[in-house]
Amino acid sequence: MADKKINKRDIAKLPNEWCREFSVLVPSRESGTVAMTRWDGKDIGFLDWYRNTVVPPRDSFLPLIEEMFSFYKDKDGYNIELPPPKEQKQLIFGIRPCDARALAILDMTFNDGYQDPYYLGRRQNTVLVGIGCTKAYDSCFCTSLGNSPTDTTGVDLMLTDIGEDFLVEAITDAGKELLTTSSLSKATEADQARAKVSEETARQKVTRNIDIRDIAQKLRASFEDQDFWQKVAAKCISCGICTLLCPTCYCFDINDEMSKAQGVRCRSLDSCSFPIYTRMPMENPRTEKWRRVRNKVCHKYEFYPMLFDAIACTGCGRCIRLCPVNWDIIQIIESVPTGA
Amino acid sequence: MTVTDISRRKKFFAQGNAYVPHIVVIEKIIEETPDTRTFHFSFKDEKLRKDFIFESGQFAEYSVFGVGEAPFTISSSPTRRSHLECTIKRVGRVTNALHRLGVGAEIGFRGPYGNGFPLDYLQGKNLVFIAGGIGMAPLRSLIWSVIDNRDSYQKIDIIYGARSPADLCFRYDLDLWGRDKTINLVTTVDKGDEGWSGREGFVPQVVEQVAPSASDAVAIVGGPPVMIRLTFPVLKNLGFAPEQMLTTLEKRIKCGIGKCGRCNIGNIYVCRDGPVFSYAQIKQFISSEY
Amino acid sequence: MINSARQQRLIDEAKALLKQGKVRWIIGFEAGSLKFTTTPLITADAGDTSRLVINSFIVNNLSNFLPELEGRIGIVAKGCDSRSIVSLIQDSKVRREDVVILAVPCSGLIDLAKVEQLIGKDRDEIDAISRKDDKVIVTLAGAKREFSISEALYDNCLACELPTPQEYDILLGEPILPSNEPAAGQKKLDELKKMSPEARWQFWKKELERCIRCYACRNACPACYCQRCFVEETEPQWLLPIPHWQDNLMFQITMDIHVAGRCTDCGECQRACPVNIPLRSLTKEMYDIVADLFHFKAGMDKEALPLMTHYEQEEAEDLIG
Amino acid sequence: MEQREDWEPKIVGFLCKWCSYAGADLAGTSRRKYPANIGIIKVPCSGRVDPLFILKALRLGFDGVLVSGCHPGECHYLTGNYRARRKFAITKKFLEYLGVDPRRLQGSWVSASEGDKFAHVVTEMTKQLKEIGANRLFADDK
Repeated sequence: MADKKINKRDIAKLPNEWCREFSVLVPSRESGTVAMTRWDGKDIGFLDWYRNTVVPPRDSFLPLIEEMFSFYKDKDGYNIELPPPKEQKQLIFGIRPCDARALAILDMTFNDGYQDPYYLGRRQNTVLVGIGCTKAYDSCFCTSLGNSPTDTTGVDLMLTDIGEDFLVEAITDAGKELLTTSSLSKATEADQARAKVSEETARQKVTRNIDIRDIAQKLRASFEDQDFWQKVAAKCISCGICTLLCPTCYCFDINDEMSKAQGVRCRSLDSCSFPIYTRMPMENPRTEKWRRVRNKVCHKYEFYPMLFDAIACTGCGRCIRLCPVNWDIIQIIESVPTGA
Repeated sequence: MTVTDISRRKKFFAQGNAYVPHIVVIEKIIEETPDTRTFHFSFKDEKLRKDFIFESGQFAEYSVFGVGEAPFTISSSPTRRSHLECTIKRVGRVTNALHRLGVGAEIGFRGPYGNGFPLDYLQGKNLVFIAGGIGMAPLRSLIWSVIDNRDSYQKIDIIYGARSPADLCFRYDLDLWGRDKTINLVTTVDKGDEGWSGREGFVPQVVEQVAPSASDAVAIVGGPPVMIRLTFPVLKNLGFAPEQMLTTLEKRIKCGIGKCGRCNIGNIYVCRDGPVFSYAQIKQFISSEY
Repeated sequence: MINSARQQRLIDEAKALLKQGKVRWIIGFEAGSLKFTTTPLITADAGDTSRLVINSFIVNNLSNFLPELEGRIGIVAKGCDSRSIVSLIQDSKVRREDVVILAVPCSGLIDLAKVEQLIGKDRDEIDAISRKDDKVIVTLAGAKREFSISEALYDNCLACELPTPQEYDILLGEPILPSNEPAAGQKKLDELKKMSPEARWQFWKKELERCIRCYACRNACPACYCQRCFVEETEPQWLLPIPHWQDNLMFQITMDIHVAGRCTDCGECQRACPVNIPLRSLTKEMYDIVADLFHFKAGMDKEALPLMTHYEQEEAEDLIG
Repeated sequence: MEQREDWEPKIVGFLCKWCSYAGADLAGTSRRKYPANIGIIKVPCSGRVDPLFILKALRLGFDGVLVSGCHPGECHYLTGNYRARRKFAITKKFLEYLGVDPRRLQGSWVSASEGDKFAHVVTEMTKQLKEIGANRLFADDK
């Protein structure tokens, strides 16, 4: 193992180095909420306060609003123009393991069958530098899903807090290429050991757990249990927070926007919590909120595993933390009848 | 079950991008009913006009630029390739905009999407087509395709109903099928008028009366969800096994390619796993999600 | 004022209501799954009522759930919630005889975002938060820190005009008078009013740029009860379902106008917002405009006619030429 | 953004069909001159004007919105204009708070016989809008 380490004092040197080649995104509170925004070359203070973003880093790949193509009409009829490809490569510094894993889960959908050029284009154009968690929110439950606060799934380079330094691990070749700055020194065996301790300490801080054994089967058996679903949906207010801010939610809508002679076809995130999500002019199969709640839960814990053999949840806890009525997916999953 | 393997499906991307439509030109418009029109159209691109192929039952996304996209099945037959057809009822924003268009207008077309009817499975069988209203559109594509390969199939029954005589689509086809000795065509309306001398009654009831034999047969059902829901039990009583009942489902589909999420019934995505399903595939969910 | 005593009384009353069949549902609060949170408890089971709580974190305006339940409902209501209930009754969304109001005199709720700001730590790291008279006491790593209520309560609580419900069936605890901090609750609006019109518009533009159009503000609002909202109309399409700031702002302005005369300044919209848009600075201004022009305050007077179905011959005359 | 010399404001007028709409008609037939800056939308009553219409007009880039109905006491439906006044008043005040110039939203009572008044209202409003300039509230560039 040729892992490196870097002193915390020198940490700004990393993005400084990287921003020559990449557009570097770091967590910031600039916009009034916590989101990944472009690094200004100065403030690296997020390390002091940052736990996770409100807006998941998914937004850098499947943004809230995205221009798919523009169209205009001339004497020969309609013409369609794709947006120019992004030249500059992107680097996300500080992505959390739960969110990096979420991207690996999204890849399954966007890679499958018909490839999605927008999402995949950004994925290929982006390098992920993860920072392992040292603290957890009381809504975090990543460890229940086979994840961990220092898990490296999906990242190219991983930083783990080992006291005065960060242990710097290259996970992929793209990650290796980032290890150019002279501020890095060779990590010792003691550092590796410290990283292990750090991981274990972080794990202990994740206090919430769910038992996901046989969850898909249980959900299948309970699909028609209307009483159960009505009960768990009772306090839901059908807003879009838990879906629009979920790192593994990807549903979108497609709409045309006109300005004078030119139009733009846009895609924007959508939410299965909204009644109009499935509304057709004559029918709507999910007008009642318990049906929507059921679909949301089952999609993550039953349908997605059936399709891709992966639970579409990484335990980031945003849906619990940000919910206006404290609707808690952990409690729902725990209370699914065994179906026996 | 895992995701349907769609690697062998024909894909016709514009500019290499699954979301970019081809431009097609409307060549003819047929007024089917007061609120339903059939559009005949062809690709603007000469080469694509020759190369484009699809299967009965497949659908496409049609765009009116500046208004939006909506999915409709291709209602013409793959065996008749002079142009494409789709039949559209005016019900919402995009369909209203489509109905405002005239001959010569350009619209966007992405497709074909979905699975189409399983011809291999249907060949050599007795076919019972059961349709209501505009639900005939996807079936009509298959019916013509079957007629054009008549020797490959056995008996053909067509039971078609609409709310009123004025709501019957494809009357020019019904004329031809009615005269075809190898086809048993039964039309019905919920409520007749003075000029109507045919049957009256809802489609599921008429199916019960006609009582097609289940032996070596496949029933293909198309129509509004409530008709589909009520027809399956009738067929079941007639001895049709779940695998012998096919239908094509309609959902709110946006992307058409299994990404945008909204057309799911359980773990099934109508846009890529369907829209053609056997009752066996969907019976778990159909009572509560469709 | 002793929470545990009135909490027990609430539990007893709620249990009795369900057991005697006087109500079909109880809507109240139970402890939430996170620190310093509560969550709505909506139940038809008398056994569940033992989980009911009353504390300084019972934030939700539960009247939001009234229109969607069938049968008679026993509902826990703070002053602002009771005003929403009255307003819903006036709008014929709920019938008075279908609700049993379990009134909770409320001395204000603790704004966790403010507390986090005050101590510079996330709520997860706080050991305890308690309320003693006009002080809020925060325990962090064993050490206690005291803050005045004007620092630590929600702005709308500081401006509260009705801490004790007027309209109720069962009163839990002694009535409380309004606090004397309305100015503190008005601070953010005053700051905005000092800005130039252009700067104000730019302010709202910037704030609404991060709106994700989750509609939590609308869905958390008991005054927003339309079955089908204008944002969901497609013919005509008033605004696109794409969260551009222009449409976000247009949505927000229109919503505020639509709930004028029904908004009780309960603060739920702002609390629900996941991206911290200061929505109360919009709704409170509308509340003040309505009070100023028409001397109308939603839910304060149960005999009053709804704002938009009524008029006086002489009012707001100088606004139209 | 620089204002072009020959720039003309665009106004949407929501006019009650029982009074102001006829008033506008009268202004036209009696050849009373008023600026061609207004596009008229006929409404069954000024009470029909949802503030949403006003917002939508501003969102679409119209420079001003005029709501005009029957004089107090003369509503065809007895009370529609009084209710319109409440909606109008809160909308105007609220938009002002948000930073919208109050002159962009104007209301008037114009009867079917007041062609002159209608012409005056439009002339005056056009003049005021020229002073405050184009509506760039929802423009993307600022």
